[in-house]
Amino acid sequence: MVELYTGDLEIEKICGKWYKWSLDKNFGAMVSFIGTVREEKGIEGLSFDVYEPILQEWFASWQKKAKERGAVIKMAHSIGNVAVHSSSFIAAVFSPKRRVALELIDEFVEDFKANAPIWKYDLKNGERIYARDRSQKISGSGILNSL
Amino acid sequence: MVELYTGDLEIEKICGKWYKWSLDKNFGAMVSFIGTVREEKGIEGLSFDVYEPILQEWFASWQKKAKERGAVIKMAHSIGNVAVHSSSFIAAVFSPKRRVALELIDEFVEDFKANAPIWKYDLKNGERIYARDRSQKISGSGILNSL
Amino acid sequence: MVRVEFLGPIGKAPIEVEAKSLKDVAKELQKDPELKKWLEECAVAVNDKLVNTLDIELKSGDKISLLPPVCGG
Amino acid sequence: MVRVEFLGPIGKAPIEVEAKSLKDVAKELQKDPELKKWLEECAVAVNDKLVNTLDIELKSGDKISLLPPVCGG
Repeated sequence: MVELYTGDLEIEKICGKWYKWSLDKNFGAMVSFIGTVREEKGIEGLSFDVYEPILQEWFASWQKKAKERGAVIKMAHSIGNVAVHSSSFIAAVFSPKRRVALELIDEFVEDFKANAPIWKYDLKNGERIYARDRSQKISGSGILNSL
Repeated sequence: MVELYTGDLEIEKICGKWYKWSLDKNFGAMVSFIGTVREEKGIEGLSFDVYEPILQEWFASWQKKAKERGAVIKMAHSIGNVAVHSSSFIAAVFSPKRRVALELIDEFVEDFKANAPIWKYDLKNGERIYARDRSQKISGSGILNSL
Repeated sequence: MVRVEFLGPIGKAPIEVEAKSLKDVAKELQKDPELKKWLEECAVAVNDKLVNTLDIELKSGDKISLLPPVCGG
Repeated sequence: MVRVEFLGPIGKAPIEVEAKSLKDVAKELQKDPELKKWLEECAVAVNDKLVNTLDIELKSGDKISLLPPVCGG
């Protein structure tokens, strides 16, 4: 299950919890990715909408892929506002083999960016502005316009 | 500089310190790799010798490569004995761009395995046995035998 | 009646539509000029499963979701 | 005299060798049958810089290091 939190992520707490969980599982490698809000274009922060039913299903399909390679994936994401220089996303892959962990984190993060049902907004002067130009169409988009 | 510690690494402390350091540097992505000693073949743990002068120079050359891509690398490693289910290695890449971070951590960890001057021993029945079969020749090996 | 939900930035309240297939839903939504730009860009889920075709029969109570372009992380 | 150090698992104390080049060092080390297997596998550093050739002149006080196969992490 994806862990969802309102506001920014307490990275040290989440990461510490996952690390401790992993220690007696005999994984040799843990690779983690942390996403932190950058200060740019005068934004105060970012804000996120998440559609949980499809997100959890998307994540479950990745967990299945990971399991087939002897690995486990964990992920946490923010809902709502996250200030500049705070973190909104963390994912980690645990695996007996380092190659599997390094390859999976890359594939997982790229697919997350392309297909996870999460919408991003810039926070500017208190307004919430959809980050359309940085967003990607989910595969299969446009069918409602195809008649 | 590589951070070297006697015995196993306090991962949460090191990782927390690096994460806090990074927050106001405007990196969007932090990708980290943690290596933990697996229980296998009845070992009690692993032990490491490190040759620091060449290790630091090797690391400095990677820091230079990272800098050219707008990134920073950090690394810590154990010296001496590390028990099963404890960690001996952590590396992290910080970058404004996620692709740079994901690619650099992979290249860095693979080159680390192939060329960092660190020697690994199995700890078995209190003995220290060189892990020759898992070790790799540094590039350029064998020249002393080439006359 | 099926329920149509507009996720994320579309910012439109859910509507109920009379439809026997996803094609019927598409026809209905195309009548709304404000939705025009979203229809081009949105993925579609039926009962929280993403679908790739309009050839899907619907029954009363089904949930259709429109998912605009995403950007997590 | 140059100093030759045997790193990691070689487990041999450093020695002093009379040598004007790395080639001289190689000839000297090849006389020791116990080093034979290590010479095939070891990389070589002169004053902590890895080198790829024996065509290197040495001066008194230089440090030669033998680095056997590595496995960090």
